[in-house]
Amino acid sequence: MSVSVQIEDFDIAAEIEALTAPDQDIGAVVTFSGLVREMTDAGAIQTMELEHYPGMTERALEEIVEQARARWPLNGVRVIHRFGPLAPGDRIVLVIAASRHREAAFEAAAFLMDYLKTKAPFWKKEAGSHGAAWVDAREADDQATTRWEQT
Amino acid sequence: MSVSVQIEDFDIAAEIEALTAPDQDIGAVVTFSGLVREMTDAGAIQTMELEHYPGMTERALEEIVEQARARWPLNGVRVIHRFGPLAPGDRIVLVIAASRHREAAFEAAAFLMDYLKTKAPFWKKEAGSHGAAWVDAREADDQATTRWEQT
Amino acid sequence: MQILYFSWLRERVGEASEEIETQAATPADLITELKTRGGGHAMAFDDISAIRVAVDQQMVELDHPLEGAREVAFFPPMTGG
Amino acid sequence: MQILYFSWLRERVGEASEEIETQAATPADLITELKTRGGGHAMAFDDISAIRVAVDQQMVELDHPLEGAREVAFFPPMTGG
Repeated sequence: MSVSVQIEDFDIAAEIEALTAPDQDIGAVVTFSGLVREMTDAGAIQTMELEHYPGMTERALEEIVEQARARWPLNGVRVIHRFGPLAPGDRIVLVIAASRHREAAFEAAAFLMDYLKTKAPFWKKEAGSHGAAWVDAREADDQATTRWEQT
Repeated sequence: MSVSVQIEDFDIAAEIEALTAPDQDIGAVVTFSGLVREMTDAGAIQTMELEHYPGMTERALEEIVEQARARWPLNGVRVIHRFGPLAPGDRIVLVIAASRHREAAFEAAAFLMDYLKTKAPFWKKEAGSHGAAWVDAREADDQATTRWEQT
Repeated sequence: MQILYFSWLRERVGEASEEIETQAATPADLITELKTRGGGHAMAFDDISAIRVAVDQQMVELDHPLEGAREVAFFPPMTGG
Repeated sequence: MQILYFSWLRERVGEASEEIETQAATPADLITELKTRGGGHAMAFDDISAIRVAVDQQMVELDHPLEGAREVAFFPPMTGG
Protein backbone atom coordinates (compact mmCIF):
# COMPACT_ATOMS: atom_id res chain seq x y z
CA MET A 1 0.00 0.00 0.00
CA SER A 2 2.86 2.41 -0.73
CA VAL A 3 1.11 3.98 -3.75
CA SER A 4 -2.34 5.61 -3.95
CA VAL A 5 -4.04 7.41 -6.83
CA GLN A 6 -7.16 9.12 -5.54
CA ILE A 7 -9.59 12.02 -5.88
CA GLU A 8 -9.66 12.65 -2.13
CA ASP A 9 -7.30 14.92 -0.22
CA PHE A 10 -4.70 13.35 2.09
CA ASP A 11 -3.54 13.97 5.66
CA ILE A 12 0.24 14.43 5.74
CA ALA A 13 0.61 13.93 9.51
CA ALA A 14 -1.43 10.71 9.43
CA GLU A 15 0.62 9.39 6.52
CA ILE A 16 3.92 10.14 8.29
CA GLU A 17 2.58 8.50 11.45
CA ALA A 18 1.47 5.35 9.61
CA LEU A 19 4.88 5.04 7.96
CA THR A 20 7.05 5.71 11.01
CA ALA A 21 5.10 4.37 13.98
CA PRO A 22 5.92 0.66 13.45
CA ASP A 23 9.67 1.24 12.98
CA GLN A 24 11.94 2.62 15.73
CA ASP A 25 14.93 2.51 13.39
CA ILE A 26 13.79 5.53 11.33
CA GLY A 27 15.86 8.63 12.02
CA ALA A 28 14.91 10.79 9.02
CA VAL A 29 11.62 11.49 7.27
CA VAL A 30 11.44 13.74 4.20
CA THR A 31 8.10 14.74 2.73
CA PHE A 32 7.34 16.58 -0.47
CA SER A 33 3.92 18.05 -1.05
CA GLY A 34 2.93 19.72 -4.27
CA LEU A 35 0.23 22.39 -4.25
CA VAL A 36 -1.80 24.09 -6.97
CA ARG A 37 -0.37 27.58 -7.52
CA GLU A 38 -2.78 30.40 -8.28
CA MET A 39 -0.53 32.42 -10.59
CA THR A 40 0.75 30.85 -13.78
CA ASP A 41 2.51 32.35 -16.78
CA ALA A 42 -0.89 32.74 -18.44
CA GLY A 43 -2.51 34.49 -15.46
CA ALA A 44 -4.49 33.60 -12.34
CA ILE A 45 -6.25 30.24 -12.48
CA GLN A 46 -9.54 29.27 -10.87
CA THR A 47 -9.38 25.51 -11.34
CA MET A 48 -7.00 22.77 -12.35
CA GLU A 49 -8.17 19.47 -13.80
CA LEU A 50 -5.84 16.51 -13.38
CA GLU A 51 -6.35 13.71 -15.87
CA HIS A 52 -4.58 10.37 -15.55
CA TYR A 53 -4.34 6.94 -17.15
CA PRO A 54 -5.99 4.50 -14.69
CA GLY A 55 -4.02 1.30 -14.39
CA MET A 56 -0.85 2.60 -15.95
CA THR A 57 -0.59 5.33 -13.31
CA GLU A 58 -0.48 2.89 -10.40
CA ARG A 59 1.92 0.66 -12.29
CA ALA A 60 4.27 3.54 -13.16
CA LEU A 61 4.29 4.84 -9.58
CA GLU A 62 4.99 1.39 -8.16
CA GLU A 63 7.87 0.99 -10.58
CA ILE A 64 9.34 4.34 -9.49
CA VAL A 65 9.01 3.30 -5.84
CA GLU A 66 10.81 0.01 -6.58
CA GLN A 67 13.65 1.91 -8.24
CA ALA A 68 14.00 4.20 -5.24
CA ARG A 69 14.05 1.20 -2.88
CA ALA A 70 16.79 -0.40 -4.97
CA ARG A 71 18.94 2.74 -4.86
CA TRP A 72 18.62 3.81 -1.21
CA PRO A 73 18.23 1.98 2.13
CA LEU A 74 14.63 3.05 2.81
CA ASN A 75 12.57 2.01 5.82
CA GLY A 76 9.42 3.35 4.22
CA VAL A 77 8.07 5.03 1.09
CA ARG A 78 4.67 6.53 0.39
CA VAL A 79 3.33 8.17 -2.78
CA ILE A 80 -0.15 9.69 -3.07
CA HIS A 81 -1.23 11.49 -6.23
CA ARG A 82 -4.64 13.06 -6.64
CA PHE A 83 -6.64 13.44 -9.85
CA GLY A 84 -9.85 15.26 -10.79
CA PRO A 85 -10.77 18.92 -10.21
CA LEU A 86 -8.54 20.99 -7.93
CA ALA A 87 -8.33 24.65 -6.89
CA PRO A 88 -5.42 26.97 -5.98
CA GLY A 89 -3.89 25.95 -2.64
CA ASP A 90 -5.10 22.35 -2.96
CA ARG A 91 -2.65 19.51 -2.39
CA ILE A 92 -1.78 17.53 -5.56
CA VAL A 93 0.87 15.04 -4.57
CA LEU A 94 2.62 13.67 -1.49
CA VAL A 95 5.89 11.78 -1.40
CA ILE A 96 7.41 10.48 1.84
CA ALA A 97 10.79 8.79 2.19
CA ALA A 98 11.93 7.42 5.56
CA SER A 99 15.40 6.13 6.32
CA ARG A 100 17.94 5.82 9.12
CA HIS A 101 19.84 8.91 7.97
CA ARG A 102 18.85 12.08 6.18
CA GLU A 103 20.96 11.73 3.03
CA ALA A 104 19.00 8.71 1.77
CA ALA A 105 15.65 10.23 2.72
CA PHE A 106 16.37 13.53 0.94
CA GLU A 107 17.77 11.92 -2.19
CA ALA A 108 15.02 9.32 -2.49
CA ALA A 109 12.26 11.93 -2.09
CA ALA A 110 13.83 14.15 -4.77
CA PHE A 111 14.30 11.13 -7.06
CA LEU A 112 10.68 10.04 -6.59
CA MET A 113 9.42 13.51 -7.51
CA ASP A 114 11.72 13.86 -10.52
CA TYR A 115 10.68 10.48 -11.90
CA LEU A 116 7.03 10.98 -11.11
CA LYS A 117 7.03 14.26 -13.06
CA THR A 118 8.21 12.64 -16.29
CA LYS A 119 7.13 8.99 -15.97
CA ALA A 120 3.71 8.96 -14.31
CA PRO A 121 0.81 9.52 -16.75
CA PHE A 122 -0.81 12.67 -15.39
CA TRP A 123 -1.82 15.76 -17.36
CA LYS A 124 -2.84 19.12 -15.94
CA LYS A 125 -5.34 21.50 -17.49
CA GLU A 126 -5.57 24.95 -15.98
CA ALA A 127 -8.59 27.22 -16.33
CA GLY A 128 -8.94 30.90 -15.46
CA SER A 129 -10.44 34.11 -16.80
CA HIS A 130 -7.97 33.91 -19.72
CA GLY A 131 -9.41 30.54 -20.79
CA ALA A 132 -8.34 26.92 -20.31
CA ALA A 133 -5.12 25.29 -21.44
CA TRP A 134 -3.17 22.09 -20.98
CA VAL A 135 0.06 22.66 -19.05
CA ASP A 136 3.23 22.24 -21.11
CA ALA A 137 5.89 19.83 -19.91
CA ARG A 138 8.90 21.64 -18.43
CA GLU A 139 12.30 21.16 -20.02
CA ALA A 140 13.72 21.42 -16.48
CA ASP A 141 11.77 18.30 -15.47
CA ASP A 142 13.39 16.23 -18.21
CA GLN A 143 16.80 17.42 -17.09
CA ALA A 144 15.97 16.63 -13.48
CA THR A 145 15.16 13.05 -14.46
CA THR A 146 18.30 12.70 -16.54
CA ARG A 147 20.63 13.62 -13.68
CA TRP A 148 19.71 10.40 -11.84
CA GLU A 149 20.64 8.35 -14.88
CA GLN A 150 24.16 9.77 -14.92
CA THR A 151 24.98 9.07 -11.28
CA MET B 1 8.60 33.37 14.06
CA SER B 2 10.46 31.09 11.68
CA VAL B 3 12.62 29.52 14.43
CA SER B 4 11.55 27.80 17.66
CA VAL B 5 13.62 26.00 20.29
CA GLN B 6 11.30 24.17 22.64
CA ILE B 7 10.79 21.21 24.97
CA GLU B 8 7.32 20.47 23.57
CA ASP B 9 6.53 18.26 20.60
CA PHE B 10 5.33 19.85 17.35
CA ASP B 11 2.50 19.20 14.89
CA ILE B 12 3.88 18.86 11.35
CA ALA B 13 0.52 19.28 9.59
CA ALA B 14 -0.29 22.43 11.58
CA GLU B 15 3.14 23.89 10.82
CA ILE B 16 2.78 23.21 7.09
CA GLU B 17 -0.70 24.74 7.15
CA ALA B 18 0.47 27.89 8.96
CA LEU B 19 3.28 28.34 6.44
CA THR B 20 1.32 27.67 3.25
CA ALA B 21 -2.23 28.90 3.95
CA PRO B 22 -1.54 32.64 3.48
CA ASP B 23 0.35 32.20 0.19
CA GLN B 24 -1.29 30.82 -2.99
CA ASP B 25 2.02 31.09 -4.85
CA ILE B 26 3.59 28.09 -3.09
CA GLY B 27 3.87 25.03 -5.33
CA ALA B 28 6.33 22.91 -3.36
CA VAL B 29 6.73 22.13 0.33
CA VAL B 30 9.56 19.95 1.62
CA THR B 31 9.69 18.88 5.26
CA PHE B 32 12.40 17.08 7.13
CA SER B 33 11.68 15.51 10.48
CA GLY B 34 14.36 13.89 12.59
CA LEU B 35 13.39 11.11 15.01
CA VAL B 36 15.19 9.42 17.91
CA ARG B 37 16.37 5.99 16.70
CA GLU B 38 16.25 3.12 19.16
CA MET B 39 19.30 1.22 17.93
CA THR B 40 22.69 2.91 18.02
CA ASP B 41 26.18 1.53 17.50
CA ALA B 42 26.42 1.06 21.27
CA GLY B 43 23.10 -0.83 21.56
CA ALA B 44 19.45 -0.03 22.21
CA ILE B 45 18.79 3.25 23.99
CA GLN B 46 16.00 4.07 26.42
CA THR B 47 16.37 7.86 26.55
CA MET B 48 18.13 10.70 24.79
CA GLU B 49 18.90 13.98 26.52
CA LEU B 50 19.30 17.01 24.26
CA GLU B 51 21.32 19.85 25.76
CA HIS B 52 21.59 23.25 24.07
CA TYR B 53 23.02 26.73 24.56
CA PRO B 54 20.05 29.03 25.18
CA GLY B 55 20.39 32.30 23.31
CA MET B 56 23.11 31.15 20.96
CA THR B 57 20.86 28.36 19.64
CA GLU B 58 18.12 30.73 18.48
CA ARG B 59 20.71 33.10 17.04
CA ALA B 60 22.51 30.32 15.14
CA LEU B 61 19.26 28.93 13.72
CA GLU B 62 18.10 32.37 12.61
CA GLU B 63 21.43 32.93 10.88
CA ILE B 64 21.07 29.62 9.04
CA VAL B 65 17.55 30.53 7.96
CA GLU B 66 18.80 33.90 6.66
CA GLN B 67 21.49 32.14 4.64
CA ALA B 68 18.92 29.78 3.10
CA ARG B 69 16.67 32.73 2.21
CA ALA B 70 19.59 34.48 0.55
CA ARG B 71 20.41 31.42 -1.56
CA TRP B 72 16.96 30.26 -2.69
CA PRO B 73 13.67 31.99 -3.56
CA LEU B 74 11.70 30.77 -0.55
CA ASN B 75 8.10 31.66 0.21
CA GLY B 76 8.40 30.25 3.73
CA VAL B 77 10.84 28.61 6.12
CA ARG B 78 10.24 27.01 9.51
CA VAL B 79 12.72 25.41 11.92
CA ILE B 80 11.72 23.77 15.20
CA HIS B 81 14.29 22.01 17.38
CA ARG B 82 13.42 20.33 20.66
CA PHE B 83 15.62 19.97 23.72
CA GLY B 84 15.33 18.07 26.99
CA PRO B 85 14.59 14.37 27.55
CA LEU B 86 13.39 12.32 24.56
CA ALA B 87 12.63 8.65 23.89
CA PRO B 88 12.98 6.40 20.80
CA GLY B 89 10.44 7.39 18.14
CA ASP B 90 10.16 10.96 19.45
CA ARG B 91 10.48 13.87 17.04
CA ILE B 92 13.65 15.95 17.50
CA VAL B 93 13.68 18.49 14.71
CA LEU B 94 11.45 19.85 11.95
CA VAL B 95 12.56 21.84 8.93
CA ILE B 96 10.09 23.11 6.33
CA ALA B 97 11.00 24.92 3.11
CA ALA B 98 8.28 26.23 0.79
CA SER B 99 8.86 27.63 -2.67
CA ARG B 100 7.24 27.97 -6.09
CA HIS B 101 9.13 24.98 -7.47
CA ARG B 102 10.51 21.83 -5.94
CA GLU B 103 14.22 22.32 -6.67
CA ALA B 104 14.53 25.29 -4.31
CA ALA B 105 12.42 23.63 -1.61
CA PHE B 106 14.46 20.40 -1.67
CA GLU B 107 17.83 22.13 -1.72
CA ALA B 108 16.96 24.65 0.98
CA ALA B 109 15.63 21.93 3.31
CA ALA B 110 18.79 19.83 2.84
CA PHE B 111 20.97 22.91 3.36
CA LEU B 112 19.12 23.88 6.54
CA MET B 113 19.60 20.37 7.98
CA ASP B 114 23.28 20.19 7.01
CA TYR B 115 24.04 23.56 8.56
CA LEU B 116 21.92 22.92 11.63
CA LYS B 117 23.83 19.70 12.31
CA THR B 118 27.21 21.42 12.52
CA LYS B 119 26.38 25.03 13.45
CA ALA B 120 23.54 24.90 15.97
CA PRO B 121 24.72 24.31 19.57
CA PHE B 122 22.95 21.07 20.49
CA TRP B 123 24.50 17.99 22.09
CA LYS B 124 22.91 14.57 22.42
CA LYS B 125 23.46 12.15 25.29
CA GLU B 126 22.09 8.65 24.82
CA ALA B 127 21.34 6.28 27.69
CA GLY B 128 20.54 2.55 27.59
CA SER B 129 21.30 -0.67 29.41
CA HIS B 130 24.92 -0.29 28.26
CA GLY B 131 25.26 3.03 30.07
CA ALA B 132 25.10 6.67 29.00
CA ALA B 133 27.33 8.46 26.51
CA TRP B 134 27.53 11.71 24.59
CA VAL B 135 27.01 11.19 20.87
CA ASP B 136 30.12 11.77 18.75
CA ALA B 137 29.96 14.24 15.87
CA ARG B 138 29.80 12.52 12.48
CA GLU B 139 32.55 13.15 9.95
CA ALA B 140 29.84 12.85 7.28
CA ASP B 141 28.03 15.86 8.76
CA ASP B 142 31.10 18.06 8.38
CA GLN B 143 31.43 16.96 4.78
CA ALA B 144 27.73 17.63 4.16
CA THR B 145 28.19 21.20 5.38
CA THR B 146 31.30 21.73 3.29
CA ARG B 147 29.60 20.82 0.02
CA TRP B 148 27.44 23.96 0.23
CA GLU B 149 30.54 26.13 0.60
CA GLN B 150 31.97 24.85 -2.65
CA THR B 151 28.91 25.53 -4.78
CA MET C 1 -6.89 -3.36 -30.43
CA GLN C 2 -7.93 -0.79 -27.82
CA ILE C 3 -6.65 2.73 -28.59
CA LEU C 4 -6.64 5.31 -25.77
CA TYR C 5 -6.17 9.07 -25.97
CA PHE C 6 -5.36 11.47 -23.14
CA SER C 7 -5.12 15.22 -22.59
CA TRP C 8 -5.32 17.35 -25.75
CA LEU C 9 -5.02 14.25 -27.96
CA ARG C 10 -8.30 13.05 -26.48
CA GLU C 11 -9.87 16.47 -27.07
CA ARG C 12 -8.65 16.69 -30.68
CA VAL C 13 -9.60 13.12 -31.60
CA GLY C 14 -12.95 13.73 -29.93
CA GLU C 15 -13.07 10.49 -27.95
CA ALA C 16 -11.17 8.85 -25.08
CA SER C 17 -10.90 5.43 -26.71
CA GLU C 18 -11.76 3.37 -29.73
CA GLU C 19 -11.60 -0.32 -30.63
CA ILE C 20 -9.96 -0.96 -34.02
CA GLU C 21 -8.74 -3.79 -36.22
CA THR C 22 -5.21 -3.14 -37.46
CA GLN C 23 -2.18 -4.83 -38.94
CA ALA C 24 0.12 -1.93 -38.02
CA ALA C 25 3.58 -3.20 -37.05
CA THR C 26 4.58 -0.21 -34.89
CA PRO C 27 2.97 2.80 -33.17
CA ALA C 28 4.38 4.96 -36.01
CA ASP C 29 2.53 2.80 -38.56
CA LEU C 30 -0.56 2.93 -36.40
CA ILE C 31 -0.44 6.74 -36.35
CA THR C 32 -0.24 6.83 -40.17
CA GLU C 33 -3.30 4.59 -40.29
CA LEU C 34 -5.24 6.56 -37.67
CA LYS C 35 -4.61 9.85 -39.47
CA THR C 36 -6.66 8.55 -42.44
CA ARG C 37 -9.69 8.12 -40.18
CA GLY C 38 -12.21 10.93 -39.92
CA GLY C 39 -12.80 13.28 -37.00
CA GLY C 40 -9.90 15.06 -35.41
CA HIS C 41 -7.33 12.30 -35.89
CA ALA C 42 -5.27 14.19 -38.47
CA MET C 43 -5.09 17.27 -36.28
CA ALA C 44 -4.34 15.23 -33.15
CA PHE C 45 -1.37 13.53 -34.75
CA ASP C 46 -0.16 16.59 -36.64
CA ASP C 47 3.04 17.12 -34.59
CA ILE C 48 4.53 13.70 -33.95
CA SER C 49 7.34 15.12 -31.79
CA ALA C 50 4.75 16.10 -29.15
CA ILE C 51 3.36 12.57 -28.86
CA ARG C 52 4.27 9.83 -26.40
CA VAL C 53 3.04 6.25 -26.62
CA ALA C 54 2.46 3.40 -24.17
CA VAL C 55 1.85 -0.18 -25.28
CA ASP C 56 0.02 -2.27 -22.70
CA GLN C 57 0.74 0.47 -20.16
CA GLN C 58 4.50 0.59 -20.71
CA MET C 59 6.19 3.59 -22.33
CA VAL C 60 7.81 2.65 -25.64
CA GLU C 61 9.39 4.32 -28.68
CA LEU C 62 7.38 4.90 -31.87
CA ASP C 63 9.18 2.03 -33.62
CA HIS C 64 8.42 -0.54 -30.92
CA PRO C 65 6.81 -3.77 -32.30
CA LEU C 66 3.04 -3.91 -31.76
CA GLU C 67 2.79 -7.68 -32.08
CA GLY C 68 0.47 -9.07 -29.43
CA ALA C 69 -0.40 -5.62 -28.07
CA ARG C 70 -3.89 -5.23 -26.66
CA GLU C 71 -3.86 -1.59 -25.57
CA VAL C 72 -2.06 1.36 -27.17
CA ALA C 73 -2.26 4.80 -25.59
CA PHE C 74 -1.27 8.16 -27.12
CA PHE C 75 -0.69 11.30 -25.04
CA PRO C 76 1.53 14.39 -24.73
CA PRO C 77 4.52 14.54 -22.32
CA MET C 78 3.36 14.06 -18.74
CA THR C 79 2.78 17.00 -16.43
CA GLY C 80 1.94 15.45 -13.08
CA GLY C 81 3.50 16.03 -9.68
CA MET D 1 33.95 37.24 32.26
CA GLN D 2 31.24 34.57 32.18
CA ILE D 3 32.56 31.11 31.21
CA LEU D 4 30.05 28.46 30.04
CA TYR D 5 30.54 24.72 29.61
CA PHE D 6 28.32 22.28 27.69
CA SER D 7 28.03 18.54 27.16
CA TRP D 8 30.94 16.48 28.51
CA LEU D 9 33.01 19.63 29.15
CA ARG D 10 30.35 20.67 31.66
CA GLU D 11 30.40 17.24 33.25
CA ARG D 12 34.20 17.14 33.52
CA VAL D 13 34.57 20.69 34.82
CA GLY D 14 31.78 19.94 37.27
CA GLU D 15 29.77 23.10 36.68
CA ALA D 16 27.79 24.74 33.88
CA SER D 17 29.27 28.22 34.32
CA GLU D 18 31.68 30.32 36.34
CA GLU D 19 32.45 34.03 36.63
CA ILE D 20 36.19 34.81 36.43
CA GLU D 21 38.60 37.73 36.23
CA THR D 22 41.12 37.20 33.44
CA GLN D 23 43.60 39.06 31.22
CA ALA D 24 43.69 36.18 28.67
CA ALA D 25 44.08 37.56 25.14
CA THR D 26 42.58 34.58 23.31
CA PRO D 27 40.47 31.47 24.07
CA ALA D 28 43.70 29.43 23.82
CA ASP D 29 45.28 31.59 26.54
CA LEU D 30 42.10 31.31 28.58
CA ILE D 31 42.25 27.50 28.35
CA THR D 32 45.86 27.50 29.62
CA GLU D 33 44.72 29.63 32.55
CA LEU D 34 41.62 27.53 33.29
CA LYS D 35 43.65 24.30 33.33
CA THR D 36 45.55 25.61 36.38
CA ARG D 37 42.30 25.86 38.34
CA GLY D 38 41.17 22.95 40.49
CA GLY D 39 38.32 20.53 39.87
CA GLY D 40 38.04 18.82 36.50
CA HIS D 41 39.35 21.68 34.40
CA ALA D 42 42.62 19.95 33.47
CA MET D 43 40.75 16.80 32.39
CA ALA D 44 38.08 18.80 30.53
CA PHE D 45 40.65 20.66 28.45
CA ASP D 46 42.97 17.67 27.98
CA ASP D 47 42.30 17.21 24.23
CA ILE D 48 42.16 20.68 22.68
CA SER D 49 41.30 19.28 19.23
CA ALA D 50 37.91 18.15 20.59
CA ILE D 51 36.98 21.61 21.83
CA ARG D 52 34.98 24.34 20.11
CA VAL D 53 34.59 27.86 21.41
CA ALA D 54 32.01 30.63 21.08
CA VAL D 55 32.68 34.22 22.15
CA ASP D 56 29.52 36.20 22.90
CA GLN D 57 27.54 33.42 21.18
CA GLN D 58 29.51 33.47 17.94
CA MET D 59 31.74 30.55 16.93
CA VAL D 60 35.40 31.63 16.73
CA GLU D 61 38.86 30.08 16.42
CA LEU D 62 41.05 29.51 19.47
CA ASP D 63 43.26 32.48 18.56
CA HIS D 64 40.38 34.95 18.28
CA PRO D 65 40.94 38.14 20.38
CA LEU D 66 38.97 38.14 23.64
CA GLU D 67 39.06 41.92 24.09
CA GLY D 68 35.68 43.17 25.24
CA ALA D 69 34.19 39.66 25.43
CA ARG D 70 31.56 39.12 28.11
CA GLU D 71 30.70 35.45 27.58
CA VAL D 72 32.98 32.60 26.46
CA ALA D 73 31.55 29.10 25.95
CA PHE D 74 33.45 25.83 25.54
CA PHE D 75 31.87 22.68 24.12
CA PRO D 76 32.54 19.66 21.88
CA PRO D 77 31.45 19.55 18.20
CA MET D 78 27.69 19.93 17.90
CA THR D 79 25.43 16.90 17.47
CA GLY D 80 21.95 18.33 16.99
CA GLY D 81 19.45 17.70 14.21
